[in-house]
Amino acid sequence: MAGVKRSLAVDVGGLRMVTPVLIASGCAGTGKELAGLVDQHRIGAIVSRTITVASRKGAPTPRIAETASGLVWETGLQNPGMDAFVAEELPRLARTQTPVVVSIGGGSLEEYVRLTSALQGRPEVAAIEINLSLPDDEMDRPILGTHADRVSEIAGAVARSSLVPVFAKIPGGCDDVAGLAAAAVRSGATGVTLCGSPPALAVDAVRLRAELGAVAGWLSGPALKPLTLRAVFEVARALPGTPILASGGVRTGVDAVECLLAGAWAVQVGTATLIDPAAPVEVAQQIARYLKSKNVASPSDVRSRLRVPAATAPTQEARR
Amino acid sequence: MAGVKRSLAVDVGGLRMVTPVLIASGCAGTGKELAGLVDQHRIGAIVSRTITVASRKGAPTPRIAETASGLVWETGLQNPGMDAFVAEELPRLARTQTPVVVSIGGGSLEEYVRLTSALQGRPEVAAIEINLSLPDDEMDRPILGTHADRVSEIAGAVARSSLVPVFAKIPGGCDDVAGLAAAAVRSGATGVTLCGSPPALAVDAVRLRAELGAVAGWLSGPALKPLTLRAVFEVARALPGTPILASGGVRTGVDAVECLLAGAWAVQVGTATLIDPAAPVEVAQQIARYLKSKNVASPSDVRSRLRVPAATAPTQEARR
Amino acid sequence: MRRARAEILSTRRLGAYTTLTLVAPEIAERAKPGQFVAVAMPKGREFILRRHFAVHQASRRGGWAGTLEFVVDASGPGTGWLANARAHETLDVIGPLGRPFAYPKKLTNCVLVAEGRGAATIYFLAQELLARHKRVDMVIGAPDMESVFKPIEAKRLSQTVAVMTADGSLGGRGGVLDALPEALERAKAEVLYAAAPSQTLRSIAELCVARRIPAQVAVEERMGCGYGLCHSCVVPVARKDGSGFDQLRACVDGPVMNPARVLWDRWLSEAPKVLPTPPGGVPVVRDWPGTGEGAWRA
Amino acid sequence: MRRARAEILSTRRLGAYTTLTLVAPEIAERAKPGQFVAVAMPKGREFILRRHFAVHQASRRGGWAGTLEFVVDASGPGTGWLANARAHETLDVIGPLGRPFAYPKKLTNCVLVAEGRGAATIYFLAQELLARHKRVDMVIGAPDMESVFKPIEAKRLSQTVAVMTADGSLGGRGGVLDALPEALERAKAEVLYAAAPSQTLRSIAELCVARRIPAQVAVEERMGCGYGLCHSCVVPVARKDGSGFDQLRACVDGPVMNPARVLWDRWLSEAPKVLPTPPGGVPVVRDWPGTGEGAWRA
Ligand SMILES: Cc1cc2nc3c(=O)[nH]c(=O)nc-3n(C[C@H](O)[C@H](O)[C@H](O)COP(=O)(O)OP(=O)(O)OC[C@H]3O[C@@H](n4cnc5c(N)ncnc54)[C@H](O)[C@@H]3O)c2cc1C
Ligand SMILES: Cc1cc2nc3c(=O)[nH]c(=O)nc-3n(C[C@H](O)[C@H](O)[C@H](O)COP(=O)(O)OP(=O)(O)OC[C@H]3O[C@@H](n4cnc5c(N)ncnc54)[C@H](O)[C@@H]3O)c2cc1C
Ligand SMILES: Cc1cc2nc3c(=O)[nH]c(=O)nc-3n(C[C@H](O)[C@H](O)[C@H](O)COP(=O)(O)O)c2cc1C
Ligand SMILES: Cc1cc2nc3c(=O)[nH]c(=O)nc-3n(C[C@H](O)[C@H](O)[C@H](O)COP(=O)(O)O)c2cc1C
Ligand code: FES
Ligand code: FES
Repeated sequence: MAGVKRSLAVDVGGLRMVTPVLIASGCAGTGKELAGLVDQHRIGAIVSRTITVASRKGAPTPRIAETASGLVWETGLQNPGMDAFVAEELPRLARTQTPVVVSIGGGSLEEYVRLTSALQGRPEVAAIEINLSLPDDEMDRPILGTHADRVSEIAGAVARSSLVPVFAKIPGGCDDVAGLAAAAVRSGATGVTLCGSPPALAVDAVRLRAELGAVAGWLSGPALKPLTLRAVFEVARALPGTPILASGGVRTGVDAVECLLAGAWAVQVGTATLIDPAAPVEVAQQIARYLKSKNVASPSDVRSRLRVPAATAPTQEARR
Repeated sequence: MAGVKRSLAVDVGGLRMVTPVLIASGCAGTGKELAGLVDQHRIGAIVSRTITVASRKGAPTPRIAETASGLVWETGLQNPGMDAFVAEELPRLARTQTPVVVSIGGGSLEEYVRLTSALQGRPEVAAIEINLSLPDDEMDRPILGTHADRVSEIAGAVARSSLVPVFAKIPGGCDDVAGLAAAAVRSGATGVTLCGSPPALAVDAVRLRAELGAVAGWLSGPALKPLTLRAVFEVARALPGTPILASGGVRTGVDAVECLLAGAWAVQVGTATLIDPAAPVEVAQQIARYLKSKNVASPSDVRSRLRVPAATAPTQEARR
Repeated sequence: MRRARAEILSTRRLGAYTTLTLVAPEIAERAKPGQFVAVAMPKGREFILRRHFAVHQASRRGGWAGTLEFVVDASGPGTGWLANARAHETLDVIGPLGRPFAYPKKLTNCVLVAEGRGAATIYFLAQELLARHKRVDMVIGAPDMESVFKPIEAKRLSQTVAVMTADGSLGGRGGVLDALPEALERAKAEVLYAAAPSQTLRSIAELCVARRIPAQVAVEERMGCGYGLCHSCVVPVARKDGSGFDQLRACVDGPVMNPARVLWDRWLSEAPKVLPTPPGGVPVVRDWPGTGEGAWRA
Repeated sequence: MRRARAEILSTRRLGAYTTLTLVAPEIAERAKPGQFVAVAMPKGREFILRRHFAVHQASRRGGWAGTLEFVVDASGPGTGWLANARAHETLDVIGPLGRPFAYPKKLTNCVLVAEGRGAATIYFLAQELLARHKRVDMVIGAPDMESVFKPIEAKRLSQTVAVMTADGSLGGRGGVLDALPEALERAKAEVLYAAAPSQTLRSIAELCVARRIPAQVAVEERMGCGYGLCHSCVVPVARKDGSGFDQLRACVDGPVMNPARVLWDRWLSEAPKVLPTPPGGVPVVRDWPGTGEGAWRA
């Protein structure tokens, strides 16, 4: 195997990337900020901040609070709305030469469909990621994507009207991740992003207040990695062959490899990019070094290669 | 208010404790280990490891793996079974003079009922905590307590046959914590513990193996605190007046106060006790200092006192 | 903007503060008053985000050429760690970041207001204003004598200085606002600059609006990155045309802002934080005389 | 068992290891060979659990009275931090923990086997055995010369020493198992003690069972606490009566164990880790001659 030809390139359900490392939604700026801080040709793809039909001012500040090895955030999805995004931000993002995955979010089926339409025929759009962590205006539920029926409905509608790959980003903190992922994929989504940030809260005891202007928020950062790995592992076992983008707590190449071993096809780097804008490239380099150390050719060669006992659900085994 | 008489004592739905700080299940040993490491009279209560009907050898080692500000664990609920527990471990735990909450776990309604019966008439039992994170043998689901109907059924049955307060420990990583808590309380549970450790996984990339002998495990430690606070906050708002024991990531008095502000009546300290056996007492002392700084008399005076905008679900607000 | 592994040349305790001098020629060369740097925390800590510090000194010439100085007010784990860093350790620093203070083209009399560690950025600005032949007067405030940053430096840089401490241990007793009106008179102020906690900035803004004094202030908001990636650090700023406001990122569109356009109530109100847009819409803020684009020079 | 804020008196690099000497009289007074201490990590780190170290030296008398020494083999964040700790810093230490080695009442000829840092605990044991007028012979192994801990000390403490390194850079080339049979002959071994990685211990156990040599070994398993609270550190140990096995906590029921009763396959098998109980049940392990309760003294 000395002459093995090694490449980091991956094809995740039609989303072709030079490395299996994306910048997660909301952590990549608006197209011009990363220039000079990182070599953008060596980033697999950039996921845009979540775009909504109408523009949003977003949440009041503070929008972030640090917690142990993590942060609680709530930007309130500040974004210029889909029309301004398509007119201004999308071309700017595309100019970086990194494939652009556009994250879309709405409160109703109709909004998701309108967002998808607005992106059709735009060559800059390499894929769509469906943010399902918004409140469900139609069903009056706090988080739309916690119900398989809604995931089906929305992922199905988006997939039907999209010509590019569609990834459903399953909300964090759901007990039935595999069921929600199945709902997305069976209704037409190309794959899933596992997972969004789970709902969280940070409190300022001195001032008897929530840390965030929006009160509640979402957890991100290294603290999350064990939850991400578990979600990826469960979905990869329940739905073999489903393209999975891991998101949550990936900071180093080792973290990324752990996700691949658990079943991911590629990883997203969010919080770590905020701390170290070169992280997405360094993570990819470290993956390359790992592949070399294991003498394999491609990230897909380690995918789902976690050695586990033959038996069934791990939880159950452990409890016998 | 200069002459305010301050006390840490709390009555959580009939569970009376000298401080609002318990040692969490699985982190307090078997009755003799804490002697000499901490003044046990100053611990609110000890929750026993989870007891099952039959004895369990537990999971293979390694049973823990460190993660960023947390750990993934799976002991497999090693325990001597209910009869040996009642005969040997319970009296030993009770001899410490700290109130004992017995954690029970089963795979079927019948097992929970048998466990409850085995504890009846034992004066050493100050309360029962229902561990709902076990696999459901009857419904063949990986985690019993993720379904409201099962929570109702089991919490109801335990509560009906128990003369002491009953707390349902809602599994971590559930999207509808408030719904599950409501199911427990409406069917008779005194209150809830929020939450159990969420399902997690730790991977050893070098050896292509799971870190734990049991493969999958559960996350604990400071990393969890923002999730715990959110769960407590949601349940306290949805079910005002419900006794809540916060569990997950409490390490300092400030963490504890944050939980109280979010709506908890008392807190459990698990991982932090493993690291610092005096933590439960120090946490209580720090709570006392906080109460003094705010010039209030009792932990219940800060309960749910987080200042929040009048409106509805915080997620929704933030997103407008 | 550059990223550097910068060696700490020296550290110095100065009253309540610690100053750190780094060898970071690429950043020092470019840094202007009002800009800041983002310093990475050491690996393995549970606090993970970069910390942000205004540039206090950036030496391009002389024996200190290539060095960069900033001032740490230790108030938490990140600043506490930095305040205890030692010479010869290296820091991962990104900078200079943000929009610097602009200098008036024509107006001459500048009053500079600093509270606490705000003085670090204000003294750097004063040097550059002096180099442009402006008149500089200062009002410096702090809770106590210990927290007045380099009062001698303030004297050296300005025509007149008013020092105010909350406990009266140095200068007058009170806050910068108590001394500001008189200072404005004395200096015949034409332009005001300020770096201070945001509640103080808000009061300064009101004064400037009332007196129609063009002003620039350096704001602080919690930052996730410091270079525009995350939209954490926004400040609501009124559009010039009255069509509403934008949530501008303090890290790329600030930290220096026109205080007359900042919607202070919306930004700083304690509770409820979730403000509805007022029925009348957002106030229309037009430029004051001398505050239009053309009046400033980078 | 005591908890102490212990000052680091000195640290010393010794080949691949760092030894730390602490001032911890209450712990030193009580510590016996085979026992360990649990050292808290500094606050604010993302690695949170205590780290565990065998006691290498506990001085009750003389100039070093009240000091405690342990040896750090830096292999990760926790040990890496400790290896770089400096004199005068303080550590939060709990100890002594666990069951120590017991000494044979009647038998005299002891062979002690150590691999790598296992030597730290074995030399402490050798001292105590010598004080009880036992004969001590040693087999010391390591990957390379750098990792042979204090070979001179081994010489000083024993009648004969066989040093083995995997690369042959010191002593014979090979592992401790390669030298052990001969050492047992030479010493006319009546008792064996060992501290080594668990795969080595397992092979030693097989040898001892085959030759019916009573033995005690110090095991290591990942620990959540170190004082019996969490049931993380269990080792499957056969009951004496053949009725099955128990998962005993290495921290309170160990780390010193009778290797003949450890179910090595169950404990160390790589995959699948979830072993069914064999249809024939667990092996019955009876005491060998000299290994019953009465044969040892604490
Ligand atoms: C543009 C800018 C310039 C600054 N210049 C200086 C300076 O010259 N000297 C100095 O000592 N400090 C300065 N600060 C504030 C400094 O960044 C914070 O004091 C520091 O981040 C606190 O970190 P901590 O871990 O010590 O405290 P903690 O309060 O524990 O920090 C927790 C979190 O809140 C954030 N945070 C806390 N206080 C502030 C604040 N005032 N502004 C923004 N974020 C905050 C931290 O970055 C961190 O993410 C500046 C901040 C900004 C935004
Ligand atoms: C009873 C006992 C005595 C020990 N004596 C010594 C000694 O004298 N000198 C010495 O250098 N080391 C000793 N060790 C091993 C030492 O505790 C580990 O090397 C250390 O905990 C590793 O921490 P880390 O952060 O450097 O590495 P990491 O590998 O990153 O540690 C990660 C986690 O795994 C645990 N861990 C890793 N290796 C081991 C191990 N071999 N045994 C138990 N837990 C482990 C750590 O405690 C931590 O929780 C002993 C362990 C035990 C249980
Ligand atoms: C400041 C910030 C803003 C974010 N904005 C979005 C967003 O607009 N849409 C979205 O789907 N996820 C958003 N996320 C979540 C990230 O995409 C990612 O899923 C999450 O942070 C976990 O990954 P990490 O640990 O790598 O950060 C945001 C995260 C952060 C920290
Ligand atoms: C080693 C270990 C063993 C545990 N065993 C149990 C158990 O038997 N039953 C249970 O309900 N929870 C168990 N837990 C979970 C704790 O009770 C607690 O809910 C969880 O660890 C989160 O709290 P913490 O962050 O304070 O540790 C265990 C946790 C750990 C770390
Ligand atoms: S701090 Fe990230 S955009 Fe300003
Ligand atoms: S390490 Fe906790 S019981 Fe042994």
